[in-house]
Amino acid sequence: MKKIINDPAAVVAESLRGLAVAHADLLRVQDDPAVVVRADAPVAGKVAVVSGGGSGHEPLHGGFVGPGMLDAAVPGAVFTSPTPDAVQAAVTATTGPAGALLIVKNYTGDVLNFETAAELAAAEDLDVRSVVIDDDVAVKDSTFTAGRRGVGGTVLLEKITGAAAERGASLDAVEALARKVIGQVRSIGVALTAPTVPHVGEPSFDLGPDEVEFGIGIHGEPGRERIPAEPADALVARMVEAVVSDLPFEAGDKVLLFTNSMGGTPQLELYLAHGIAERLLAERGIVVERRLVGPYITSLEMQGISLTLLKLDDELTQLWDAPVRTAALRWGM
Amino acid sequence: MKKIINDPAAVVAESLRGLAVAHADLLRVQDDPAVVVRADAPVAGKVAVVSGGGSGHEPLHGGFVGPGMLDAAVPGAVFTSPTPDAVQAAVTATTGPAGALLIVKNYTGDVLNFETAAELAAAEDLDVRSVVIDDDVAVKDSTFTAGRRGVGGTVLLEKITGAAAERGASLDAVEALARKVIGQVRSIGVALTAPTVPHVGEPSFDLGPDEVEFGIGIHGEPGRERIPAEPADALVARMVEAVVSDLPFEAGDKVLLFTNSMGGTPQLELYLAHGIAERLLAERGIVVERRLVGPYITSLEMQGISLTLLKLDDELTQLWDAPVRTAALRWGM
Amino acid sequence: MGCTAEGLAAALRAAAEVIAEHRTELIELDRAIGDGDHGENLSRGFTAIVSALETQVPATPAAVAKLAATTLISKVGGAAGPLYGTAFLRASAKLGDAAEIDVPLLLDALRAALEGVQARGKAVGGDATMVDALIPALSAAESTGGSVADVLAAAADGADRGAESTVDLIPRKGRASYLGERAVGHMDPGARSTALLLRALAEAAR
Amino acid sequence: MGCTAEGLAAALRAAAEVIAEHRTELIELDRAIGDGDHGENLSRGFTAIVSALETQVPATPAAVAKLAATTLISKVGGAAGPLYGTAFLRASAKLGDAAEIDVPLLLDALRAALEGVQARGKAVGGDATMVDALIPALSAAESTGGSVADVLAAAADGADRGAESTVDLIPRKGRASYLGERAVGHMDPGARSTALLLRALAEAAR
Ligand SMILES: Nc1ncnc2c1ncn2[C@@H]1O[C@H](COP(=O)(O)OP(=O)(O)O)[C@@H](O)[C@H]1O
Ligand SMILES: Nc1ncnc2c1ncn2[C@@H]1O[C@H](COP(=O)(O)OP(=O)(O)O)[C@@H](O)[C@H]1O
Ligand SMILES: [Mg+2]
Ligand SMILES: [Mg+2]
Ligand SMILES: [Mg+2]
Ligand SMILES: [Mg+2]
Repeated sequence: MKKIINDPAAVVAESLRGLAVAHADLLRVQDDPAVVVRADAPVAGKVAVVSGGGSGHEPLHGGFVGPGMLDAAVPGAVFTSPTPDAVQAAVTATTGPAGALLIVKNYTGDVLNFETAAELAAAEDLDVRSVVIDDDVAVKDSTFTAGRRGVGGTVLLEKITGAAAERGASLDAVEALARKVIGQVRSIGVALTAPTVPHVGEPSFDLGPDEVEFGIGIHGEPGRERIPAEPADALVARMVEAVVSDLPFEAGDKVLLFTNSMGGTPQLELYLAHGIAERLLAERGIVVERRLVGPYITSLEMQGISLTLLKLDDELTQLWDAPVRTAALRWGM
Repeated sequence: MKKIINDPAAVVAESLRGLAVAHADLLRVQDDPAVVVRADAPVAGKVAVVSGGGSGHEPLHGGFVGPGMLDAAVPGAVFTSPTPDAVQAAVTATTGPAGALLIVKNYTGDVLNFETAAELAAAEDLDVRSVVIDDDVAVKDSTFTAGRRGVGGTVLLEKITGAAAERGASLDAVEALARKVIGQVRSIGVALTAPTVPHVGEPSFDLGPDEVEFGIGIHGEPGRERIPAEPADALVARMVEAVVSDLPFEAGDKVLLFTNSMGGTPQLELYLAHGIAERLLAERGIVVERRLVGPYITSLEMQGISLTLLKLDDELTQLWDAPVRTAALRWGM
Repeated sequence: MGCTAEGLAAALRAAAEVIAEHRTELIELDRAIGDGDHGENLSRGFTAIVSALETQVPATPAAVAKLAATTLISKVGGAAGPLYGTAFLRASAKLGDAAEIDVPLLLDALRAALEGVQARGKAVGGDATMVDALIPALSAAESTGGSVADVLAAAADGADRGAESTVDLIPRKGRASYLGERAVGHMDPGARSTALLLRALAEAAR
Repeated sequence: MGCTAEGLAAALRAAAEVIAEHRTELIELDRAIGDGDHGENLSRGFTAIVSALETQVPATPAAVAKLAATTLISKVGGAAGPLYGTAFLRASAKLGDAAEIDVPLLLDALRAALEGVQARGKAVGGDATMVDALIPALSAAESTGGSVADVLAAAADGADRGAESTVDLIPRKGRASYLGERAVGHMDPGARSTALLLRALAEAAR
């Protein structure tokens, strides 16, 4: 393992120090427990939008802290959900009488730790609600699994709920909006290579030189199946089919298409895949009204991409377009 | 080689199709020769700022086309400078009586092809000037080499000249500004892994599991020396020393620090390195007034980073802060 | 003879050593069917317990167990942190203000720990989780006579068998469930760590 | 007997085949000390020349050479595109409106090609570039008698020796110069492609 790090155990803390100094206008980093907080938090009268999870998925979540998106992000150790006291520290730093929405990706660890945190917050008379996002169509949602994972849809959910909260929406409204977004967003990912967790020191899984993991999670967990490498046209078609057939998305639907790099995929390939996805959606009569292309929810250096589709209506489109100013997403301000 | 591509010979064209559809509000892509042009080009009365070079360094240059930065980008084949007729097509699409500035990275191929293009443009009575950026301190600048390479400084140069041109500066002024920036920007890069060019199909160089290439170029050309892997603190210190001692940058200098990912380095590591660089500069009394952190000039999936320092004054700081709206850099609009 | 606060503290220190020794093994088990952090997470947690005990060993076994619980909850994260944390928290509640843990209290505590893990994680036997180590551990403990050490040894034996049994199961909870049938042939890391912990406690009680 | 427009066109087609055959070798040479695209760049260029010649073969050798020049300039890119393009452009200028290339014209053209490459690229002998193939090619050609084919064969022999000589040189121009001493032991890809091209032209002229 070659990495630009010092001590594997200190990676997250040292990286947060770099984030803090690079973006002092947007955010501050509290230590012990580590929390990334919007520079001007708590914002009076505003619902706080808080998210978090294991590190290694950057810019998720710290790169989305700022006006129009998150009030705080709670970074756990690499690929490890943060502990309840860290979540609680984020809530305490950002939440006033308007309450807070916790955005939780559906992983057992995240759900359990955020659940405990929400109980702690309730004990302090804070109005804290949680939503669990589970947009990954790779996993069969049944009582026989931990349920679908939260992946690319998380980025869109954080942007849209963040915009609503910034406009002054109530906690009830922000929570309802979050549930609506979760209901109409779907994702699928593929991996060409595995990530290497610093404290593990070896790739998270072994993939043959001609194999692709179809339906990969963002922690290098496996997906639906291992398939032979195939041309981009075929691979992206397989991904589009998986996502579109799930909701399903239908001809005439207006959507946001989010083509995400898992971290190690060159932009050249990412835009190539995006172009194919746009073409395939157009062929199905699905209207791409907004798009996001880039590395926004990653798995360390893993090569691979994910596609996320969100069904849009006027409300969601307006909230997507609303100004945002964070390290990773910025427009209109 | 596993990549999300179809035919290696079609990678650039197919990727540009994705870029075009993703950012139709900002740019259009002309075919044959391939050129990325600002959506509203030619902008009446404005000096055109045009750059280009081999593909595989995305978002450079196409991701910087838009208001406040480039009028056109000329993408060659992967790691291969574009041909003169492509450069000429970019000039023709963007340049009016105010003239154009061509930003050329110092590589033999780029210099020769842009030189020919400038001659062709002159023959059409267009006022076209070229500047050659050579900010890479890894290469000894002597008559015994092709001279220093153009690397990270290119991004800053394109932003700053683009801002001046957007404000209505004359070609003389934009050219003088470009030479000023080139005079006070310096960079150094390191690689942990090699990139794989699609039509080659194998990594561009072989690096042992404990080796780092210090002073890497952006095409996987080697640098100063191959060194054993070392902790981030030591590696970044070595990089800072190389850059700072070159200009030299001195205590009291105000600078922009640009910490760049070569493509495959996780953001977690990138911010970690950025934090170290900030600390080391502070120790030297060098004042970091602006910063840019991200993958902005890459070498396909290569893991590694580069550091770029630009000495700032009020003029440069204001131009850096000026609004920009491109696929990869956006603020103030 | 039962187990005092000091005794439980010593047992936890011994457990921390065992976890540190098996850190890589647990990482490898988790890397195969999860995300590779289980060994790292637990070492971080038990190292923190040892530090916390350095400052002061609380007066009762219940207080020691509670300290372990809150430390695990605040240091481990992931799925294992809240689950093991809950196990110790529920056990602690059963221990009341007793100065020593005797066999009946130990069985109550083990039962409460299992119930806590199941309440939190919703896993049942056969889902290929730590629950599959805890269930046979508890029944072995319940059907053994003898000292606290004997009962713990029986529990550890049961947990070993339970951990072994997860090799053939299709996981239905936690990260490994995403693998489905592809996880068959691999031991569940949490079941393995449960067996390791019970063995360390049993050894310490001798 | 000299070389007509048709003859030159046939020679260029043969050259295209040789370049295609050696594409991987040139890529490997360039990968070792440059960026690995030389073989790809030249195949793209010569494939385009063959296509251009399919539409129509221009009337004079000069016009064929000029078509080759403009095609290389507009299709190859990199360092080699403008350099080879300039070589063919300067050669074309020397050929005037002759219907056939005879030995004196051939020597003039070779001389002009070398001068063009040096004017553009500023490399001198010993810099480990294609110039190191062209210089001995020209002197061998100048000191040989016989037919156009004989002269070209001598030139190809000289270029082979010149390419070989680059193995021991420290590159001072182009990408390989960044490597400095680390490039010693590697043949310059452009010198190698020059030798391949001259050999192909020589074979075609027989
Ligand atoms: N719902 C659950 N109920 C009981 N145990 C569980 C549950 N989910 C996961 N586990 C246990 O947690 C272990 C994984 O812990 P760990 O690797 O630390 O957390 P994570 O899966 O979040 O990375 C699994 O091996 C399993 O024994
Ligand atoms: N300044 C120069 N003068 C003459 N030949 C040069 C010069 N620079 C490079 N070359 C030749 O070009 C070859 C490399 O061509 P190519 O790989 O196609 O371009 P690039 O270096 O831009 O990738 C070198 O092997 C060398 O022979
Ligand atoms: Mg985990
Ligand atoms: Mg090249
Ligand atoms: Mg785990
Ligand atoms: Mg080359």
